[in-house]
Amino acid sequence: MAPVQAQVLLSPAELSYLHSSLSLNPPIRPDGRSPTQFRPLVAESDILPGANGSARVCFADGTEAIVGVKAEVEKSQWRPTPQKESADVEMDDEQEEEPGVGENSWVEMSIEIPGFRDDDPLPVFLSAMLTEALLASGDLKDRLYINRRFHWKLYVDILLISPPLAYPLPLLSLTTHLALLSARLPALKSERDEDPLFDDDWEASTPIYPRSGRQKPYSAYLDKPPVTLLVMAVGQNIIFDPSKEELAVAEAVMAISCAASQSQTAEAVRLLSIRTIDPPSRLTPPGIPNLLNSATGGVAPVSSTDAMAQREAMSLLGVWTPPRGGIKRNLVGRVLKMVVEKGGVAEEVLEALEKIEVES
Amino acid sequence: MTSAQTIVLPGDTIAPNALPTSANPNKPLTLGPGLRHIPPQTITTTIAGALSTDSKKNAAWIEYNSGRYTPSTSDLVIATVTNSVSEAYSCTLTPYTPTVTLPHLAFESATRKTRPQLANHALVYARVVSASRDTAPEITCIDPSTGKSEGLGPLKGGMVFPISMGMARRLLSGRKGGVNVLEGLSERLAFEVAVGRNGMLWVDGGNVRTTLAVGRAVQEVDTEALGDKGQSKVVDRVLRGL
Amino acid sequence: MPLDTSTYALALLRLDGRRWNELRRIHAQISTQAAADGSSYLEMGNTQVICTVTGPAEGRNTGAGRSGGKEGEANLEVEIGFAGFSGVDRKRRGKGDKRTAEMAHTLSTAFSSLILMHLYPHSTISIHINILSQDGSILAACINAATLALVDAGVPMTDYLVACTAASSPTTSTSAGSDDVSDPLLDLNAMEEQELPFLTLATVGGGEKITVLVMETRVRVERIEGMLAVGIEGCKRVKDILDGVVRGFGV
Amino acid sequence: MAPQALLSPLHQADGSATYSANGYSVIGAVNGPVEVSRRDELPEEAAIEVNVRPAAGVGGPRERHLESLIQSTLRHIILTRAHPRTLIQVTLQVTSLPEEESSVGDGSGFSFSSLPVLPPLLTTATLALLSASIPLSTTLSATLVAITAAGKIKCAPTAAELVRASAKVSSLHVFAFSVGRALLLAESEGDFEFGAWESACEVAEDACCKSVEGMEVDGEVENGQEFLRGVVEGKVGREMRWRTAA
Amino acid sequence: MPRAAEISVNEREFILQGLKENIRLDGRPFDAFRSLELNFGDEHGVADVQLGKTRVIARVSAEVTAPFVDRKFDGIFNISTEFSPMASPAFEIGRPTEAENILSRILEKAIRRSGALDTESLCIIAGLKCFSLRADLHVLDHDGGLIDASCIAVIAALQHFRRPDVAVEGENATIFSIREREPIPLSILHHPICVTFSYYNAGGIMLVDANLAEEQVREGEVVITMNRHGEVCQIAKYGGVSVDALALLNCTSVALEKVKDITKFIQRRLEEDAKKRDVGGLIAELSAENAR
Repeated sequence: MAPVQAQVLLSPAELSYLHSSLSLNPPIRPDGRSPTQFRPLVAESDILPGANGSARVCFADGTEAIVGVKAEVEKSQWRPTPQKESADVEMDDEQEEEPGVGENSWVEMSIEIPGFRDDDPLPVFLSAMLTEALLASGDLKDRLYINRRFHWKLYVDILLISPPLAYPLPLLSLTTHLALLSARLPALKSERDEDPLFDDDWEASTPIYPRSGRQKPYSAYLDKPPVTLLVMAVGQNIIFDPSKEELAVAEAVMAISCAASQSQTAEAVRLLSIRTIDPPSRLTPPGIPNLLNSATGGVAPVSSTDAMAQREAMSLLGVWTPPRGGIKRNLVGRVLKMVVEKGGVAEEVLEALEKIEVES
Repeated sequence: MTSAQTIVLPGDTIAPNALPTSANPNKPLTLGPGLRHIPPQTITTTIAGALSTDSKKNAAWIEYNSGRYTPSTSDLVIATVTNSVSEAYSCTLTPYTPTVTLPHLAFESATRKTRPQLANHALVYARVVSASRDTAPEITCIDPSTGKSEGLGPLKGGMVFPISMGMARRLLSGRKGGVNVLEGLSERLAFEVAVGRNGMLWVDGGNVRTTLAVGRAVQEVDTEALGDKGQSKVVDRVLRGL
Repeated sequence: MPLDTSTYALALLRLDGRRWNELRRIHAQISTQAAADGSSYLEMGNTQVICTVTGPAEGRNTGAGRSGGKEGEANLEVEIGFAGFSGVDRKRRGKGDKRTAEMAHTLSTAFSSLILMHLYPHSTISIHINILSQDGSILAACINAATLALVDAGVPMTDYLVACTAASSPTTSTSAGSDDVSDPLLDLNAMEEQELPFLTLATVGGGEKITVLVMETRVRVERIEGMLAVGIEGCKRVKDILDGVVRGFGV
Repeated sequence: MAPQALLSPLHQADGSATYSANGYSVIGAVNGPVEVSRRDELPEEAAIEVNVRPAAGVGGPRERHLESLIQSTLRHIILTRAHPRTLIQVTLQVTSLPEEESSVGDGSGFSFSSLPVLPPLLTTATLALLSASIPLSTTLSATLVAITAAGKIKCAPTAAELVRASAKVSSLHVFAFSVGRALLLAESEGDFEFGAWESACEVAEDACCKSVEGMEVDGEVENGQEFLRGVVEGKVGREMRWRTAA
Repeated sequence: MPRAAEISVNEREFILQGLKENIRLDGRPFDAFRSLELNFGDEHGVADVQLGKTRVIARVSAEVTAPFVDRKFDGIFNISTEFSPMASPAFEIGRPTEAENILSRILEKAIRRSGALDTESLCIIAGLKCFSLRADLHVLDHDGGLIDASCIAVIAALQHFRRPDVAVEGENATIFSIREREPIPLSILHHPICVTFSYYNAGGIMLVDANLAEEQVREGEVVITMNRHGEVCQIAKYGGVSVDALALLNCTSVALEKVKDITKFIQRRLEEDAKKRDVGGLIAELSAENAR
């Protein structure tokens, strides 16, 4: 289970109010957003002169992340070739060349969060989740293949500049997405298995995530990095991009990673991974019903287990009870549908992110 | 006081004839620092030093000069205030040791409103009230029997000079300590001193030069272990220097 | 590889086209992050740093406080991080890196004497700096960014602390070939730092008084005066630029 | 060369001593009783912390091993119950080694035994504790004994004697004794039989402790306890000079 | 953890008042070092420095290793400064304090980065074998001026050290033990010495070689490292009180004077030690012959 940061200081009464307003149909969110609406954000990409790709994103709540992508040439470990190459492969035609196969270790990700050590559970978990999605999303690692002796090693360094106020996953994922979109590799000048030699001209460099056209202005992307969205559920309502306060009353939280679909199938995006996240609401203090409060004329329970049992039995409206148990299967199904369907949330997000790149 | 010194090491057994023989058989033998009694009859040493006895008081102890000060009841000490908690000041006697407490009301005619306000790192001259193995030591700036300060209280101005614990004992034991350097200096200089058993000497001569001269003279007597003659020489030199 | 000074000799220009007393472009912003009490972003040429300030906030119980603020004064904590992608080669520096710790110590002692620390007893002010891109004058950039972020956070200070680097290069004047004659240079980039003896200095409010002076390369003592003079002049100009940023933000 | 010792050479520490013998020089410092961290606090007695620092490099497993041996030995001579919930910190810095041990690592893979340095460390620790006036139940003296393949017993051999090929040392032993001739520590390494160990122990006891019968003949090598006494007498005598100076 | 001892209000005020009246606690002039003592051990490369009550020992040792891949023609030289609780119970092993970090950085810059040691001369076979030299610094007594004392100790120990002689034949190197061949002194290019200046009274008063009490009440300090040829190797002023540029320049000229004196002192002590050793060496040689 993922560790969750940032306890919110809300009273049981506030939690209860928030929970009931989010349970309405349609839900009423504290900031007036619709269930699928994201908070506004400020983003820019390609901000660092020394990195292959970079991006900076600030969320409206003040959290800010910077991601730098750096590629370095590394010697590949020798691998036995699966088949003998014929001597006269036409070098000019890319389609004819046998595509190299990449390895997972060619992509390395690190996350720095202020106040956390590198081996604390939160950074480790987040980086595992983001790496997993990145490697699963397509043939990124294959594009790092230079020749049989060399490959690109891609370092994705994620810095959270602000304290982790809300669960930082969506912020980090979006920033990484933008940084990877802007990342470019210098053009290869050497041939085949020679020591690699690259074109100094940055204009000639190629984006890591290729587009159909070769010249500016680029047309559509052939492939895109994944995004990881945070979704929560309250009652029957599904709420996207929850704020810190909303997470405090979530009944279930899921991190869903998806990437743009390459083939023209019914769904706009491919689903890469789903992880449930322990909602912070479980740790919130329960409200005490009047019936159990001696100050309001009730009878105080004798033990804490007794108190819990009695509260459970009552389930009064307006008294906050921390949610327990898991997610219903059909709810998961609905969430997935909302994410991946054509014109669904994921597609919308991916399109929005692409625009940032174009504008910058 | 014994004329010839008996130097003992830990684990040495004190021969019965080396112990004081009291005229009064009812007066029990008092063992001071560095000696311990292993029943029934054995008395052994625990620290290295010179065996000293006092037959009048029927007491024996070990004179030693080095090591860290450990508080014991009725010692005079110079304490440094580290902070103020609800009812008392926390003070240190030596660095890196747990703090001792000095109640806010343990000053002459102190009430809640009139107690002295001591800044952090201020110095006070105080007496150890209790120092048991198992509780934090407590110090006071009044004589409990008279309620008067008897010279104790906050030390303003001046300077503290580190001295050895043996020197502190000598300074506090009057004639027996064999220190006359201060008297010598006082013939021509006016100054105040306070001696803390925790190895501190506070001197205030009204100006930097006098304070330093007095402090350094005592330090010299300490490090060189000077006798009467040596001390007179120091006094002469210091007075000529001013 | 000695620095190719031939271009400089001919056109009196440096490799990046600057004259000897020219600063690189300084671009700065304040209030870049809503979550921090104060924040800034600063570029000196291709060196980029981002700085956030939190506090004065309730202090952690002294404990192993870094600069262990004095009794009755605030405690200033400084943390500096080099981003993995900030250098030419991708490299991660651990938290225990001594050079980084030295920089953090420099900032903490320098700003401790400028901030009115006695106004905030039992409190902690913390400065977090992330170095995003390294191209020389890094310590200077950190100091300038921290000044801006502290101003943004409304932390009371006696004045700005502004910093820049100055170097001494072999002379270009043809008259003397002796070692004693040298030309100072202002605001070094990474390549110049590799080749020339240089120092980083910080002055209070762009005045004559030096708060920070760090030099790590061997140089003849006679050359120091020239470097200091150029550095102080440079700090004056940095002060004006930072002042402009702060005033511009208010508009 | 006869062993040499100096009490209280340092100013900052509560007690200190330097000791050199057989090519080893050690400087020891004792701080205590000082405040102890919660983690190490013992409710009824003082905690003892021993740090052994090698002449070159930072400490490794060898130093940790020596530390634990010394710590458990000192625990038995320090009256720890006199200062409960405090810390007595013993730091031992090796300052010089015999040439044989310190010479450049020649890659032969020969590693010098950790036993020969143990007696000087123990002696220095004892002297430093005396200097710090930490209450002790007894003093301690220690020595190294080597047994050759031929069964010859050599007390306090020098490093040169140990590495000399002709010596054929088959086992090394360190013994420490109290004033009351009680065995405080015995560490052995190598091949030996119990009989040989017993005689080695006897040789060591004679080297460490005052003979029971009274004074030895003049010219006899000074034993460990007498050495300690001499050092302490020198120091106390100096400090008490003022009494006789009058 | 044990808290560091803080100086009392009385002492602070007294010291500052004294400085205003031109008096230091130990009666020194403002620009004087405390008495400096330097002793060498029986072994080569051990220097024991006493600066007033501050005492540090530096010990240089060498071993043969492979050089770094990116520096094939250079030997390895490291300075290690690990404080032990010997000098102060506040020092904890394995947990470097800020003071320790700064000391280590300044020595690094003053000695290593300034190229005091010719590391190329430590190379035996390029890319294969070289001497790895380390200087271990042991702080025994801490009464201020640690940086200055440590620098003197390391520089003196480096000058005193002798490395084993080597003979190279192709790919094979023979390292001779001290008995086989007279060991060789290191090739030292210049002798950097640190001088610490402490500031008081808003920068108006400047002290050379402050002791611990003076360090505790100072408002700022600058460490200047120079060699006797008038080259500045390192300057470190990490904040503190602001000082006029001219005052800093003045420090460099005071430092140069001190550096010249100290360098000369080290030289004299080295010569005295060499003389002493020469006598010993002769006797040792004779006795060695007798042994055979």
